[in-house]
Amino acid sequence: MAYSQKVMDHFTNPRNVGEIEDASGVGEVGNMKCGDIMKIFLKIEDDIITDVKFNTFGCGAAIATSSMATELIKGKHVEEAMKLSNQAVVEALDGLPPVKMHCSVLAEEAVRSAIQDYYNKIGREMPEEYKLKCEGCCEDCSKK
Amino acid sequence: MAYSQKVMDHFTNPRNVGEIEDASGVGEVGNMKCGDIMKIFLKIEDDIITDVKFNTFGCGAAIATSSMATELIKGKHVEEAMKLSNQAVVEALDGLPPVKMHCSVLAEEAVRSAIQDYYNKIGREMPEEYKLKCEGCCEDCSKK
Amino acid sequence: MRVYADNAATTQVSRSALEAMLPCFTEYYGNPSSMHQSGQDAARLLINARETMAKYLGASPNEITFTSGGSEADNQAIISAALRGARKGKKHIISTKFEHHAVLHAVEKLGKEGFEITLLDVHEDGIVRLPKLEAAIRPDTALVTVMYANNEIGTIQPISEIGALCREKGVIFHTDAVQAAGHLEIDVTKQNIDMLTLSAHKFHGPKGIGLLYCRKAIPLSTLIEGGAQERGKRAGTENIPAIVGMAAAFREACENMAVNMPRVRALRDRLIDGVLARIPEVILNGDREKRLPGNANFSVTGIEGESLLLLLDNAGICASSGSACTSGSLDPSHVLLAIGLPHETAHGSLRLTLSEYNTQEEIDYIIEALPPIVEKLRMMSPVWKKK
Amino acid sequence: MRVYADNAATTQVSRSALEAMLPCFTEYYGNPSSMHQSGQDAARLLINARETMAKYLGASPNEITFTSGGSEADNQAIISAALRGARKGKKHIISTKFEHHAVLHAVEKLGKEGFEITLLDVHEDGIVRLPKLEAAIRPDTALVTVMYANNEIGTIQPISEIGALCREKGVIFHTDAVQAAGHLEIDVTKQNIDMLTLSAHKFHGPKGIGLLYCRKAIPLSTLIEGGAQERGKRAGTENIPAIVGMAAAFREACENMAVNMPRVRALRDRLIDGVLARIPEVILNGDREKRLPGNANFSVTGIEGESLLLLLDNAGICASSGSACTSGSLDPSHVLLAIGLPHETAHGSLRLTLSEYNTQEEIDYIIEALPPIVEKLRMMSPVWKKK
Ligand SMILES: Cc1ncc(COP(=O)(O)O)c(C=O)c1O
Ligand SMILES: Cc1ncc(COP(=O)(O)O)c(C=O)c1O
Repeated sequence: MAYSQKVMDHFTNPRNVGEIEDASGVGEVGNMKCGDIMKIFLKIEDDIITDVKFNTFGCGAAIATSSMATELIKGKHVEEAMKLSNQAVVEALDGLPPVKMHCSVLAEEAVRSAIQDYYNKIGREMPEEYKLKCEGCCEDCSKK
Repeated sequence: MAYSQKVMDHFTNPRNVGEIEDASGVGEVGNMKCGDIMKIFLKIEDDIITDVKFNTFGCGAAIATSSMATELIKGKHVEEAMKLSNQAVVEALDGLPPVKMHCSVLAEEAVRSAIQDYYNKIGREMPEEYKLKCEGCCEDCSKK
Repeated sequence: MRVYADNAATTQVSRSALEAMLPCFTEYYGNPSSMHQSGQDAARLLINARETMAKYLGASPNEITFTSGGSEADNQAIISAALRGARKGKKHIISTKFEHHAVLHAVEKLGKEGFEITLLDVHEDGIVRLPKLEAAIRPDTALVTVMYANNEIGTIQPISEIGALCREKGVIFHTDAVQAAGHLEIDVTKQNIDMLTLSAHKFHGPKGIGLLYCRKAIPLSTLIEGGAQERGKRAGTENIPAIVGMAAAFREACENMAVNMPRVRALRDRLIDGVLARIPEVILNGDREKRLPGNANFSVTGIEGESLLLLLDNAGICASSGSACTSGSLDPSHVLLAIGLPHETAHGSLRLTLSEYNTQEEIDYIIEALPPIVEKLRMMSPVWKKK
Repeated sequence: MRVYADNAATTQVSRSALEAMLPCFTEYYGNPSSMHQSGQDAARLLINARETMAKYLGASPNEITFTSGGSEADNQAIISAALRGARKGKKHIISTKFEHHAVLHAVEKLGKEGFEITLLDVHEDGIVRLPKLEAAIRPDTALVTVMYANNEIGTIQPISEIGALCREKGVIFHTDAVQAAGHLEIDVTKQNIDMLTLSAHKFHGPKGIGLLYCRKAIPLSTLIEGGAQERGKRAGTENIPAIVGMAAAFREACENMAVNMPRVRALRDRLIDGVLARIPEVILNGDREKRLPGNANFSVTGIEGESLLLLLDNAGICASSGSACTSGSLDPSHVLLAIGLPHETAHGSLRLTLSEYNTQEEIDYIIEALPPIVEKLRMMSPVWKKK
């Protein structure tokens, strides 16, 4: 299990760490049982993401994917940001070890979750295909 | 499995190797299946063993015990020689590895077998306790 | 500065062990089963090594079976005891919740094959309670297997008392002493241990070699069939260099235990005190006193173990989170869950394991380096309540 | 003069293998499961070694499982194939009469557990016949296991043909290539080998390390349970120094095979010719052509093997009689009985096994030393008809 240089760079010098007080949208995904929690804060003006911050509890890959995902959506239109795929994050990081692929999925979900929150706030409907579905990854529901 | 110096001495420089043309008694024990054959030739005058020779097919211990056994009975009265125990051979050789103890038994038997032959020839009865019994060690009879 | 503080995962080979091994590769390289000089030289090395191991364990040489390591020995011990039990109609096995996977998985496999398994609780302090064990022993109990000291949190189990109890009840007692050997006193006779596992690479011996002590009265089953090596109990050409290296390392560790271990314990205490004093909301896992001289295991609230390890590694510090074997997996350590840690805390564990090779300077370096790293991770953690 | 002519029992570690190993003891000593630099350095060595082994076997790296040697790999292969067979209702295993005990005993154990075992005849020349194998394969055959080359008489089996036949019939084919690896070409893909065992100490690698190749399509069962090393197929901290040493030795052996083996073969032929010319009533066991480059195995009428070995040893020559594993036992070699030798001849066997480390001078020394020793023993043999 070896991380790429890009991953190590984004892990050791994560971009956009922090919180946004008056965020336009906030998304939080993951849970303590799985050992990863990502929280993304968006500042949106005219549907453009003007600022983005994250807080992450998790492994090196979780932090690096959070960092990269925020970089990839900064300055983008929300509709474009919504389309950010985990694959795009992985590619931008020059790959992830197989056991860490779920972190990129988490990053994708965190972005969508924050946009969803924004849409909820402004009363816009999220396109069906981008709505978050429970993946049943955590014990909370999957083992019941 | 390490041999004592005495064993190695009697193996590399075996005493009394050979045959006696007009032997007073000849004994052969062991068989090819077990991988050991010992043949002992006795020259007996007035019940005294004046000469003894052996031929042995077998491992180092078989040759060394043959050599030692012949040394131990040379010059002895047949009744004394008859009492030669495998234990005495082992002790005289400063011990044998456990897996090789059977060789000393073979040497004891070879001596008795030769004396038996001598007794047969002169029409004397071997004391019951010294008569050779089949030990069932070889496949020839034991596995039938 | 580079600091290796992961000695519970593996250790470097000591100079004297390596020196003992070297001639075995190119000079005494014979097969001990061979009759000739070269083989007999190797056979003598094998005998001497077996005697050394037996001596420092309080055992007889013919009670020692060399194996390829701790895992193999654990497997063989458990399977042997189970087969013996099954022959007598005893199909109950007692172990603990925080054994190494080499024990747990072997026991679980037997569980699938019709054995009944009781896994004892290890409480918050990581120590098995004797009355609980006594209550668990049944007429059909075939085996009690309790580790000597835990590989993650370092807690030491009451082995002598367990040994006495099992002997009294007529139950086979096996202990996985992989983490204890070379660090704590062992005397299988005095401690009434029936079977014991150790592995050389945890006490500055080579990897790929260990042993199973098995008391004479107890029949051992064969896991690896083939040649008649190890009295027919373990086939395969004997790994003489490794066996010789293990014996040299074990002798060295046992002879110097009285000097080394207090020193290591002092380093560990300095580390524990330093970390607890400098970093808020950190707890020491496992009993503070009844623990391996070199083991410090912390839960650091609000951060995840892997990211902590990576930043420590960037600072030159080799540490671990959970056991080395399971890293890469997503589950938090079964050991930490067994002592009742909630998932969030179990995910944030840090194990620093010292040996006599560590220095006070290194410990002070760790104490300096750790706080800003923890702070950095906590600052980006959504779980940590920022001040 | 000292001549080591027992290379089928074990070999000395090559200089390049030892040099590759040394840094692993004291520098790259980390546990490959560890996240930190020290662990990742070890992990990289492990990956490289696996790639090397795979490359020279014609396999993929993830088809390679490192084990503690040939015996363990043989056991794991056979048990895996048997368990797979049992799940499909196939409980018939085919092997040969002259396999190594690591295979024979593992197969026999399955025989006691309800499997039906067919042991193929190996004929006077020590070679399995394809039509006999074909006739033995049944719809419920779970496994064919035939060694690549025999450890005592060195005969080489028609592995490619057996592989093709088994593939066609849909039967798993395992080969114990312990004696072949490093000495004969192996390509598991071209040769349709499903599982293959090798052991490093037979090709100037270290003892205590081997591997099991297992084709991707075939599920491997675990013999040693515990940590998730080797993709969960073999628990235990990886023996990095030995694995690295094996890879270095295997690379060296394979790269130099085309140069070394003809040389070794020439030495062997010189030895065989010399012995047959100088000593009456000696026969070469096993096919003269289809044999390992370094193997000469004689039956010397009228004398017993051990005493011959001891006298050769006194003359500085390390040889063997039967396989090293079984010496000390009273039974004549099962291999020699399998090729139809009567007991008397089987007891008098002499195996001389050469490697690229042997010289022509050494061979000539053996040819000089042997005749008087044979003569001496024959002179005291009651079985030898003296002239
Ligand atoms: C043909 C064959 N198979 C298996 C083995 C066993 O290998 P190891 O000693 O590495 O367990 C050997 C050698 O001992 C052998 O010659
Ligand atoms: C307690 C314990 N048991 C067993 C093992 C397994 O030992 P090995 O890696 O030598 O197989 C280990 C270490 O990995 C251990 O810490």
